Amino acid sequence: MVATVKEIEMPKKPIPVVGSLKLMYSMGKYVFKKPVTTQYPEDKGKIPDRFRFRIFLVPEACVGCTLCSKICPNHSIKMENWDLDRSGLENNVVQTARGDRKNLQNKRNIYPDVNFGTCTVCRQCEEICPTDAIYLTHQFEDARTRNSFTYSPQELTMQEEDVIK
Amino acid sequence: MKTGDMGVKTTTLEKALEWGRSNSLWPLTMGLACCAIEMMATQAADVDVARFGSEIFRNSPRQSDLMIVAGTTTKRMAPRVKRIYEEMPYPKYVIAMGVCVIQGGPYVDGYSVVLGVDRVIPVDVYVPGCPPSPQALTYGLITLQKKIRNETDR
Amino acid sequence: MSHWIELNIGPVHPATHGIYRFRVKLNEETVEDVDITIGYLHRNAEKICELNYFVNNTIYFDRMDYIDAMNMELGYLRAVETLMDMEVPERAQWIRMIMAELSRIAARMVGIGALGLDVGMLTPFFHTFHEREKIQNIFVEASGGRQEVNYMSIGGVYQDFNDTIINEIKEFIAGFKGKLEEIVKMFTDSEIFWQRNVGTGVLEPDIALDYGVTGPMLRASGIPYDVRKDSPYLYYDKVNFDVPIAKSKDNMGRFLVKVEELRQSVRIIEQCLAKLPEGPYFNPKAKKSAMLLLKGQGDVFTRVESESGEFGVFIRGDGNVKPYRVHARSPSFKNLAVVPIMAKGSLIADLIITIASVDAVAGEVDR
Amino acid sequence: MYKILSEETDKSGMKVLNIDKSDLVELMEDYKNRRYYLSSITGVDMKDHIDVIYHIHNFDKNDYLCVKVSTSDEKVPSITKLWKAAIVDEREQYDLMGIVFEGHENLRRILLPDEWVGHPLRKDYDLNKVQYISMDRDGNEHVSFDDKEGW
Repeated sequence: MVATVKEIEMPKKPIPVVGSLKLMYSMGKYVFKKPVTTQYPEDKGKIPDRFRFRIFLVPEACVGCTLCSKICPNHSIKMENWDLDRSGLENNVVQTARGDRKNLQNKRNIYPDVNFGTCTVCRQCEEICPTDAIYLTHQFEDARTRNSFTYSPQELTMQEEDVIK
Repeated sequence: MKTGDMGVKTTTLEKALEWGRSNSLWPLTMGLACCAIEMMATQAADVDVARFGSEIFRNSPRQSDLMIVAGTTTKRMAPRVKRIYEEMPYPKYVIAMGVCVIQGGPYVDGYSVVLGVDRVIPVDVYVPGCPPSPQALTYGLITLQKKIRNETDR
Repeated sequence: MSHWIELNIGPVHPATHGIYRFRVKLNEETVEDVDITIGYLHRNAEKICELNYFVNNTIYFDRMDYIDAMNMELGYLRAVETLMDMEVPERAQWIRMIMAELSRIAARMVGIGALGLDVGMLTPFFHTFHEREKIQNIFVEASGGRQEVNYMSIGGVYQDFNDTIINEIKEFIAGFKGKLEEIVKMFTDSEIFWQRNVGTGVLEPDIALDYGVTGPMLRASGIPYDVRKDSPYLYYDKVNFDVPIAKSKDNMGRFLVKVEELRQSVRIIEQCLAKLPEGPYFNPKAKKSAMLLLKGQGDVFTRVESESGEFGVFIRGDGNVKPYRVHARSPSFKNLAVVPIMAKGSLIADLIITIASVDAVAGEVDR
Repeated sequence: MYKILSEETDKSGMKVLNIDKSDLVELMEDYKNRRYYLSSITGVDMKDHIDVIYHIHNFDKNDYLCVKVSTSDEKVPSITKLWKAAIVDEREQYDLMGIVFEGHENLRRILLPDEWVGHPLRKDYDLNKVQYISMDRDGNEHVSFDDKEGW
C-alpha cells in the first residue's frame, strides 16, 4: 500500500511583539469564561455509571468457586473461611428464579477477602464471577493513615464509613 | 482557666500552627511512574489542588513539606527516595499514592520492586488505587490535613 | 581555553520526563557527551508475564507506556490473538480503533503540555490536561478505568459502546478541532518557543535508521514509516489518513509532526464513528468460563504504532495456559538511545528540549 | 558464504530463517547491504539452550524478517558493528538473559545495577532469593542478600 505522505509546512514565524500580544489575547479570553474546576469535596462532579473502584461482595450469591482468586493477577484475592450462618447476617438468602433460599451452594463456606493494598482495579474478578457476587462500585474515598487494606468478607459487604468504625 | 494560663496558651498556639501547616502543604514532584500523570492531572485545571493550599508543585525538596510518592518505587530508586526525603525540611509529610507504593501493587511477584515505600520512609497517608483518580488523591490530601489537625486516625 | 564540567541531571528532575539519569559532559555551555543511565523503573513486567495467565497480562502492558494504555493493550492482544488464531468481531475492531486513536491524542496532550513546561510556558499545560481529562472521562464511561483502562480483552472488548459514549466522543471531537488549533497557536506564536526549537536537536535520517528510531522522530527526519500504513492492522486500511513528515529534522519538525498526527487521529475517529457497525463485541470463544483456559503455541511477533513509535510484542507459547516468554520491543528504549547524538554540540538548555521532544516514557523504557 | 539451515513461516506470517551462529554476522551483513535495519533482539531460555531471535526490517520494501540462532554456551557474536541499535538491545539481553555477545565493546548491565547476581529472565532464576540495593554517598549502588542493607 502506498503511503499518502503529507509534508508539513512551517507555520509563519511570529513577529516579536505582535506574537506576544496575540498570545495575551488568546489567554485573556479565558478570564471571561466559566471555570472548569470541579469543587471536589462539596461537588463530586459527574461520576459515570461504569466507574469502578472498591470491591464489594454479595455473600448470599457467592458459590465459593475460587475463580476470582485464580484470575487475580497479583493474588490480591484470597479465599477465607467464613461461616455465613453463624455470622448473624439476617438476610442469609439468595434470590433465584425459583424463590428465595439459603446460600447452600457455598458448601465449603469460603468467601473472598481482598487486599486492597495491591488491587489494581482491573475488574477481571467481576468479569469472571459466574454469579455476579463480586462487583466494584463508585466508592473511591478510602485513603487511610494505616497500611492495612485487607478487607475480610464481612467488611466487603459494608460501606466504607462502616468499615472504619 | 483553672490549670494556669500557660497550658491553655500553648495548646491554642499548637492548634494555630497545625491549622497553618495543614493549609499550606507544598508538594514535591516525586513522580516516579504511572501515578505521576494523575498527580499532574490533580495539579491541572480540572481538580486544581491549589484550592487546599497546595499551591504549587515544587521541584526542589528544600522548598516543599509534602512528598507525594507517585508511582512504583523500585529497589534501585528507594535509596534515592530516602535521600530526597532527608533533604526536605521539617515538618514533613508523605502521601503514598497508588498501590505500588503501598504494598507492591501488581509487581508483588517480581524481584525489583520495593513492597511498600513505608519500608524506606515513614508514610502518613495511603491512597489506594491504580492509579487513584485525582479526586481520590484530593481526598487523601484532606485526610492528611485532618491528621495534622489531629482530627482523624483511621 | 576550555573548561570542563560534568553535570548530573536526574533521576528525579522535572526535565527528564520520567526517571532517567543524564550525566552530561560540558565544555563550558556546550554538550560534549551524554551518558544515560536507565533502569530506575525496571519493574520486571516480562518476568511476571511468564508467571501469569494470558488474560492477566494486559494490566502489565497497560503500565508500560502508561500514558498510551490502549495502544499497549492492543499490541499485546494482537500478538495473543494471532498466537491463538482468535478472530475478533468487526464491531470490536472498530471500537478498538477509536479507543487507540483517542489514547494517542491523550498521550500527545501530556507530551505537548510537558514540552510547554520545559520551554517555560505554563498555560498550555492546563489546556492540554483539560482536553486529556475529557478523553479520560470517555474512557471511564466505556471501561471504568481512567488511565490504566484494561478495556480490551482477548477476542474483543470487555464492555460494549452505548449511545452515551458515542455522543460523548462526537462532542469531544467537535470541540477538540478548534481547541487544538488554539493550543498550537499558543506555541507557534511564541518567539521563545520558536527560538528554542528551530535548528536544535537535529537527527539525520540515516542515523535514525541505524539506531532503530521509529515513530514521530523518524517521520520528522523525513522517512514516512508508519505501521498503521505500511502493514495495516485492525481496519486502518479502510480509513483515509496521511502520514506527516517534516524535512527540517529538528525539534520544531518533531513538534509539528506530532500536531499533524493529532489532526489525522481526529480524522480517523470521525471515519470510524461513521462506519461503526452493529454486532457482537467479543468472540464467544473467549467467554467467561474459558478465560483461564486459553492456550497458545508457537512464536509470534506483531507490532502496532504507539504514540512513541513501533511497539512490537514477541510471544512464545508452549501450549500452556501461561506464555513461555514475552518480550516487548519498546520504541522509547531505542528513541532515548539516540539523544547523545542529537544533543552533541548543542547548548545545555537545548538538551532539555531535545529530551522533551523524544517523549520517552520511563515505564516503557525500563519495562 | 552463509548457509540457511531451514526456512519457515511463523503464525504472524513472517519469514523465519534458522541459521548457525557462526554464520550470523555474515548473513546480517548481507541483509544490511540490502538496506535492512535491526528492530529487536529477543532471547528465549529453553533450559538446555538459548534461542536468540533477531527481527530485521526493510523500510523500502516493507518487509519483516526473523532470524533465529540457537546457542548452548550462552555466546553469540555481536552485531553492534553493523547497527548501532544493537548496542542497547544486546546490553538488555545480557542483563536479563545472560547472553554474552562477543565483540560488544561495552557489555554492562543496563536495567539492573552492576553487582546484581544472576540473570532474572532465566527459567532457573530463583525469585525467592531476594536481593537488596543500597547506595553510598557517592551514588554507587551495592547489592546484598541481607535485608538490613538496603531495600
